Order: sequence, then C-alpha cells, then structure tokens
Amino acid sequence: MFGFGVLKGMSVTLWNFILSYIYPKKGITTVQYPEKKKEVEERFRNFPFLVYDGTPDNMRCVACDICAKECPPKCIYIIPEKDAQGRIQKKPATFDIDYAICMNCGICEEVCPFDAIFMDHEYELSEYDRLSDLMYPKEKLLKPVEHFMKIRPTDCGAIEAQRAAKGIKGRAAQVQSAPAATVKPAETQQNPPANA
Amino acid sequence: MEASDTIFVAFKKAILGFLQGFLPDWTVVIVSILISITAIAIFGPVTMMYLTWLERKVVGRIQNRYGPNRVGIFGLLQPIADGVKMLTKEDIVPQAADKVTHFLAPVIVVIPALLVFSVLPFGKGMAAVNLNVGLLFFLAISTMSTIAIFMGSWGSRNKFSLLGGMRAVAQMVSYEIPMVMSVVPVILVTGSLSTVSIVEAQLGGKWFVFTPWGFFAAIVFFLCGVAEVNRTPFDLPEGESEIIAGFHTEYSGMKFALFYMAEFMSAFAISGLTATLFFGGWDGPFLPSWVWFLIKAYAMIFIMIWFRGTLPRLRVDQLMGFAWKLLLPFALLNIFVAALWQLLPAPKNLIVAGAAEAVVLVVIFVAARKDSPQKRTYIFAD
Amino acid sequence: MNIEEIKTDLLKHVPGLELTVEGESFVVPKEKLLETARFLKENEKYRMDYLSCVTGVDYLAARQGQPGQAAVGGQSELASDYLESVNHLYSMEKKQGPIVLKVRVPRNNPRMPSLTPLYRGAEYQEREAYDLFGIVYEGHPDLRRILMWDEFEGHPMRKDYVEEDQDVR
Amino acid sequence: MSETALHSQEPQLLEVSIGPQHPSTHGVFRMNVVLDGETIVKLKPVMGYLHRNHEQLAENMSYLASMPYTDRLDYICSMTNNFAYATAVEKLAGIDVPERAQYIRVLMAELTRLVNHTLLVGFLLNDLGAFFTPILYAFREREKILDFFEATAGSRMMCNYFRFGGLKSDLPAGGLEQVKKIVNNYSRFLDEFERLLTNNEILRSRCQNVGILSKELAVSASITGPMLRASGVNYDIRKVDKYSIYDRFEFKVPLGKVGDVYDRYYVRILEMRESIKILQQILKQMPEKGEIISAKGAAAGKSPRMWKPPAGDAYGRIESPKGELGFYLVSDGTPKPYRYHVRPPSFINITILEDMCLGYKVADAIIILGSVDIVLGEVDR
Repeated sequence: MFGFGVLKGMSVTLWNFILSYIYPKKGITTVQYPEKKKEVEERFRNFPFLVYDGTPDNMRCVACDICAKECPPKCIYIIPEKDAQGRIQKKPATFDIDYAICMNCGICEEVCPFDAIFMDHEYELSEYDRLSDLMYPKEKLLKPVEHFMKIRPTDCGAIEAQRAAKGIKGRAAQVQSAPAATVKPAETQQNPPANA
Repeated sequence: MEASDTIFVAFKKAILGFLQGFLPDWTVVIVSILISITAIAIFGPVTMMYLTWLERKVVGRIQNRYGPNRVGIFGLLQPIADGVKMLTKEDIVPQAADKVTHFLAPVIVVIPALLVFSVLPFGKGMAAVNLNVGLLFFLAISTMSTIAIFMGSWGSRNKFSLLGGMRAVAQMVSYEIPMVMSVVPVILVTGSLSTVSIVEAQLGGKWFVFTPWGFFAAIVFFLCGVAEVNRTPFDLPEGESEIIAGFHTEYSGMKFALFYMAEFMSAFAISGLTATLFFGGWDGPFLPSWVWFLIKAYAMIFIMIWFRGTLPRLRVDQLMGFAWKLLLPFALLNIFVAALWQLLPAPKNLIVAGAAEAVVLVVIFVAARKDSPQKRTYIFAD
Repeated sequence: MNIEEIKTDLLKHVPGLELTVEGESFVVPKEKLLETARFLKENEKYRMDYLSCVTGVDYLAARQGQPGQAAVGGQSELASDYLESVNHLYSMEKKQGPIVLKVRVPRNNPRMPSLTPLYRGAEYQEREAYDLFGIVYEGHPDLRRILMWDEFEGHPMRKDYVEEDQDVR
Repeated sequence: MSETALHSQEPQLLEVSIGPQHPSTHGVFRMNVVLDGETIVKLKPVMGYLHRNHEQLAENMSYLASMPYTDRLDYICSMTNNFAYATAVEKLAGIDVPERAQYIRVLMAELTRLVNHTLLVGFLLNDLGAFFTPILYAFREREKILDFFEATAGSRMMCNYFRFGGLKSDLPAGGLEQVKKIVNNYSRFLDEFERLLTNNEILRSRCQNVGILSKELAVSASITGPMLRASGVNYDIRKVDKYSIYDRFEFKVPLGKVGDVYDRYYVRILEMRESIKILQQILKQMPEKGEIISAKGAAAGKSPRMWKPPAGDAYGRIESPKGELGFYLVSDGTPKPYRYHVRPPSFINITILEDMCLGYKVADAIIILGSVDIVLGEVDR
C-alpha cells in the first residue's frame, strides 16, 4: 500500500540508530583514527625498504639494478660503489627511491634475487615538500632484518629458512671467506653478523 | 510543580515589578516586549546551532558512526566551531551577480523564520504574543521566505541556482494550500485562530491527534511542513546531487550560514506548530509545561532528521503530483470528517468519524492506485 | 564455425570479395567492409549482431620486432606500413565466437568506411581510433576527437609520433 | 535576453554543463545539457579529462610491468582487471593455469562483483538524494571484503595479485575462514539493503520507467553487462565463453523486462545473490593443496623484462562487473607488446546516454548516468 515501503525503510535506519547505542561493537564500524589505529594485515605493502643484516654496512643489496629496470614507474635510482681502482663494487653508493612516484606495487620485491628489498608497513609518511623530502636516500631506506621479521613474520621466516638452507650468509661473512683480492679498506673484521 | 511550570513568567514579572518602582508605565511595557524579543532572539539561533549538532549526531548514528565528537565532549562545542568557521570564511560574491539582491536575500530569509517564533506557545502563558489570529499570522509569515529564496537564486546569476529558485517557488506554492487546508479542521473544532486557545482546547490529554480526523490531518500538515522547510524528501530547491546546491550555490561564509539558520529555525517552528496544533502544545502530566513543548517539538525534529537519513528525493513533477493529487484532496475530505465529528455528540462521533475516515482513505488509495509504482518481476535465464 | 567454413560462405555471398585469412582473422578490402559486415549481421546462420571491439593498430616496418622477425601484420601487397582497424564481431543471439575483420589503409590517406550505420556501438570506438591513430571513418555521424581536446594536433598513438623509449629493449 | 527571444514562440533553452566538477558524475565526466525548463532537449557527453594514455604506457613496458597499471583502469574492481589482462596474455602465450589458482581467481572475481554492485547501489541512492546512508551501509560491507583483499594481495584496492599462469601468492593462513564469514552474512546484509530500498515508494516512482533502453538498441550499441541484461538480453560472458572454470558452477543470470533504471538497480541486486551462490560452491569445491602458478607462468615471472611471448595477436575478454572487459594484444616477439588495447565496458556503455536521457528531467539524467555505472579511469584510460 502507498507509504509502507517508506516505513519499512525507515525501520531499518531506526534499528541501526538504536543498535549503535545498545551494541556499539556491531553498531559502530568506524575507528577513532589518531587514538586507536586499525592494525594492518601482514601482507600489507606500502613503500619498499632495504634490508641489512646486523650493521647498516653489510646490506644485502648488490646494486644489480634489476629492480630499477623492472620498476613500472621507474622510481628507483642506483649508482654502484667504486673502490680505489675504480672497479665497480657489489654495493650501491646511492640507492634512491622516490616515494612520490612509487605506487607500492611490490614488483621490486618479487624480482630481487638477493632478498634485499621488501615492502614496509609504514603508512604515515606525509611530508611538507614533495620533491626533496619524499626522495628517500639509502640511509633512510635501510632497516634491520629484525624489523622485517617483526612486521612480516611468515614471509620473513620463509625467506630466512630458504637463505639458511642455501647457506647464504651475510655480506660480512662472505668478505671473510672471499679471497683476499677484494679486501675492503673501509671494513675491518667485525664479528660475523648473527646468521639467520 | 506549579513554581517550576511558570518559572520564566515569574522571572519576567519580577523584573517588571522591580522596574515598576522608578520607571513610567509606558517604558515598562516596552521593557516587557524587549524581554520577550531578546528571549526569542537568543532562543532562535541557539536552537539552530544545536539542531545542526543534533542532526549530525543522529544521522551519524544512523550510519553506524559517532558523529561529531572531537570539539568538546560529545562534540557539544561543534556548533560554535562551525559558527566561527562560517564567520571567518571568505564571502564570495560572483562577479555577474546582482549585488543588491544577492546581499539582501539572506537577510530577508531570516526575518520570517524569527518572526514566526513570536506566536508559538512555549509554555503556559509563555506565548510571546497572544495574537487572536496567531495561526493565520504563522502561515502568512512563513511563506515570505520563498521570496527571499527566489531573490537569492535569481541574484546569484547561476544556472543551477536559477533552477533551484524555480523549484523552490513551485514547491512552496503547491504545498501551501494543502497545509492550510489540513489546519482548517483544527480551527473548526476549537473555533479560534489563536494558538494559545488551540492548546487550551486540547488540555487534559484530549489531543487532536487521537481523533480520527486529527491523526491524518497531522500527517498531512507535517508532510507539508517538511516540504515548506525544503527538507528531505522534498529538498529539491537545494538538491545537491542534481543542481549542486540549488539556491545557495553562490553563497559562502556568513550568508550561507544565514540561509542555513533560516532553514533550521523554520524547521523548529514547523515542528513546534505541529506539536501545538495536534499534540496538545505544552499539555502534559508531570513535567513543567515548557519542557513538554520542547519534548514534542524535538520529537518532530527527530522525525525530520530521520527522514533525512533514510529517504531519497522526489522529482519535481512527482512532488507537484503528490501535493495536488494526494495531499490536497485528502485534506479537503478531512474537513468533512471533522465537521461530522464536531456535529455529533461524544460517543457516536468517534465511530461515525472513524468510518468516514476509512471511506476517505479507500477513495484516496483507489484514486492514487494508477500512478503509484507497481511491483516488478524478473526471469532467471541460465 | 571454423575459419574455412566462414571463408567459403563469405566468398559465396559477397560478390567480388578477395579475402585473405591470417591466423584467426580475415583481411577485408575496405571497399567490401560494409557489405561483409551487413551479410554477417543479417545472415540467418551467423547473426553477428554484436560488434564487441574496434581497435586501431599502427604497423610501421621500422618499429616491428627483432630485425629479421616476420612482420606481425603478415605480408600483403601494401608496403608493411599501414594503419589497421580490427573489428571483433560476436553473435548475442546464437552465442557464437568472434569473427575478426581487419581492414588496412595506407598511412598517408587513412580513409575507410565506418561501421556506425550498422552498429551504434562502434561510434565512440571509431572516434577513439580517429583521435589516437588518425583513421578517418567515412559515414561516421560526428567524427571528432573524443579523448584529446579538439585543438590537439597529431595522433599520439602512432608509432612515429614520438621517439621510442630506448630504456627497455 | 535578446529582444527576439522574448517574442518568439520557440521555447527559451537553457544550456547547462553538468560536470566535470559535479557531485554526482562519478569522476571527471561532463554532460553538456540543453534544457527546456527541466526537460532535456539535447545531451552531449564530454570525456577525456582523465586520459593517461594507459595503452601507450603499456607499449613501452614489459608485459608484467603493466599489470599494476590495470588496477588503475576500473579502480573499483582491480581484481577483475587483472583477471582480464592475465586471460589475454595467457591466450596470447598459451600459458595454462593450475586448478587451485583457477578457483582463487573465480573467488576473487565474484568478491569484486559483490564490491562493485554494492557500491553502485549505494552511489545510485546517493544520486537520488538519500543523504549518504545507503552508501555508508555499502562501504561498511565493502570494508570486510577489502580487508580480505589486503590480507591476500597486500593492498585493498590496487591488488596487483594476478600473474600470467596463476597468482602472486597463495591465500593467507586464515583466508578461507575470512571468506566464509563474509559470504555467510552477506545475504543478511542484502536483505537489510532490500528492506531499506527495494519497496521504497520514492525510489520506485523515481526509477521506474526512467531511461528505458530497448533490446534492439542495447544490442546494436554493444552494451554489455547488467545494463544489457536489465533490458532482457540473455548474454553473460561467464555463460557464453565459459572461461576459466565457470562451467563448474551452476548459477542463474537474472534478466529484466523493461530495461529502465529500476531494472538495472534490481538486476544488480539479484546478480549479487547469484555471486554469493557461486562463492558458496567455491568454498565447497576448492582443493586444499595445489600449486599457485604453472611452470610456464613461473618462468614468465622470473625476469619479466626478458620474457618474450610468441608473435601474433590475441583478444581475451571476461565478464567484469560493468560488462565485457577485453584486452587486444599484438605481440611482435619482443618483451614489449606491439599494440595493447583495452575494450572498456564503461566507455561503450555510455554511447547511447543521450538516447536514454532525451525527454526526461535533469534529475533523471543524473540517475540514468548513475545506473549506467561508469568509472572514469576505465572510460578515459
């Protein structure tokens, strides 16, 4: 009959109104953001970060430039390090990711053969100046492998197990066992990093 | 109970008594008028501010969220924050606008909204002015806002506001008549136009809404009131999804706030009048009279906000069709039923009027059957 | 609904049509396009009443494949520089698979008959092909740019519009 | 006001431009409308404001690199865009997809259909003037599905989850329970939504017999998706092409009769109920274990920059929530596609917007546009 459909619709909204008072857990779906934050899922991917074992010096990245070539919006810029004789070293001198361009698609994480770059969970990165502040240099990108383990336990666990299985040790350990030819003036013998 | 009921009236008498001592009589009369004016001038905008807060809270709760809760506890200072924002916002006047009408429109739209408060009986003896043509005054003044809305839309030289203005005029004209017709039974039964005497006629729980004709007259009056005030589902003049913001597209800052204030104050006035005409004004058992009036008015306001949270908007021609083809004939037939009810003695009139009302309902329902939308069937192919 | 069967039907019913088959699609000369499409649409057996997709493609020999790689568009008497409009026809009534008609026009005067009189759906897609590739469809109700603004010169999707990005090779 | 206009009989027409900055054009889309009073005399859509030339971009990148860009085509249903692009490339390169990956793909496609139709109904009611309540109920339910997308693909809207020959990763540990919860109480949400909307007299009178689309015009104008089925044409690519493993699920295709805005609204609600049936069947039949990506797919994914599909062209299409979404790829044997064309359902469904809007009021034009369900990322590409 005329008007009953409207009344039925209004009963739904009235029920939601009452529900929001008597049973807020189900009636209120919004999260009060600054005070309470909604925790992100484990596979959530925001901007990439570089992983290092132990000290920032022995980072996993070997400046092979695969991720820079694969990145769809081309927002990674790598310059490999040169030693005294000008030979290319397996370590990036500069490793910039322009967070303003990066669309956190995660392709760099997939194609990196050295498990050096992963997607972070940090999403509060707003800056005042778009051009300079969002251009993250190497220092701002480097994070310990413990951070990676904290935010993504299952993925990191799987990768560390693989690395241990294949006997891939951290960079410092490699230097130790590598022939003396590529002695690095900067690095003295630190104690080997905590293996995976 | 007696003291708290007429607390305001006693307070006013005290002031007047005090002034009586050393002021000549005619100034005391002016002072008493001034007191009533300031009371309304404060009550009007304050209700408007807290109606905006109430609306955002209620619609928020309907939509499974809290509504404003940051400014002050429960967001109670939110209206003040809005007010300050409106004051500090830049007041843009379009270049092609007709400066004078653009400027005057918001001013003229607030005047009727405030004037109308003078007639509402807030409590026992608390009607600012006990006009014996109070109801007529209310209906006449409340239509003045249409001129201002049309001035606003014409003045801002904007195609969308022009559309909004045209819609506003057409809507007001076609909802004014069923509104007046639905009020006629009340006058017929109480025999007087004064709102105060209407409330006295309903004292002791004998509210008109319990009578067969009163119930349906209340519905018609309330729907027309909602249309008068441009609120959902009749908010075509400022249909934001179609013509951006209708007549107040080109207004910003305090001018927009004035339009907003006029809308909410007249919404409160309409709900106050509905409470007065059909729900026995300030008549109620234990609580003081003015508390009862506020409870009933805010109940009506809650229904208006509830409408806003649920219903979509009517189209222009459906809006007109609804007023002319449904509300007006229904209100007219209602007058006959009221006449029947008034003619016959007490017990019999309820039965006869009830039967007559049922007949009226059937007639209206059959007449409106043709263009009311039908159910649809769907086939499931694979 | 295999390719050969369609080819024989087309050659039988459309007079004077020389048809070359490339993989799954037919290359139709531009004079015969409207006739072929009308036949496929009205013929009881096919009832191809749904033109799903009209695509403009720019084949430029210099830009194709590795050196020595067979040019994708296949060899036809035209030099391998041409603009191609690919039409995918389906039948909604008989739920039959795609019949693909390709029409090739030289790059210097890319004029070809429009399918909009037959299929309303082609209207915007042909305007997009005109806008991005410069294929002029004769008989199109209002052929103007759809994605670019009207004063835009040139056709951006053509291979020689801008020097190719050397980065990924 | 020119002098002649005042005396001439010809009605004074009002030229109004609705959009590109307008509350209910779902993005940057503009309609130049000529009004006689409130009724529409002429309507010319203008688009291209969001044209990013996605196709030119794709021709300068490897095949996998443009997978994240397909998320940005129809940014409400990114999973179905990935699905269409993956299907096209698999048809081009002849890559097979393992069993479990097929089930998860259909699972994701049907969840995206729920998301898209729920949002559409919400936005349609917003255009009708309901002050944000239906859209917020729709968002409330959509959040649950997006949380599941975030748990599996890593991002709520830009999923980038499909790979050629399978998927990027398997479902997370609690994934299936999350889907079960969503599917079980989605029909309860639909009942609540229908109680709020379907029999609402205002909605009915506003939507019935508005923007009627006849069967013949729909077919000739290549309209696809719920809009076509609302006019009564039985054409659903899931049933016609039986791509992926849709032939294993039995579900119905709802068809309307009149083809007006109300039918388009209600056909979408019925389609949501069918999607729930499919999801329930998936939850029953899905194999527990199984590889996620086929051998050829994994090879393609190892170094996308070097992967070269065989020369030739291919047209892969799927039933996206808005209609037939197709990708036409031409490969010349190099790692970069030679021609990459998207067949967007929204772009083609608004071809006859003017025919549907003539003679109706301004308010109707807005809801007709709303019922066509366009997303400007897909229209302008």
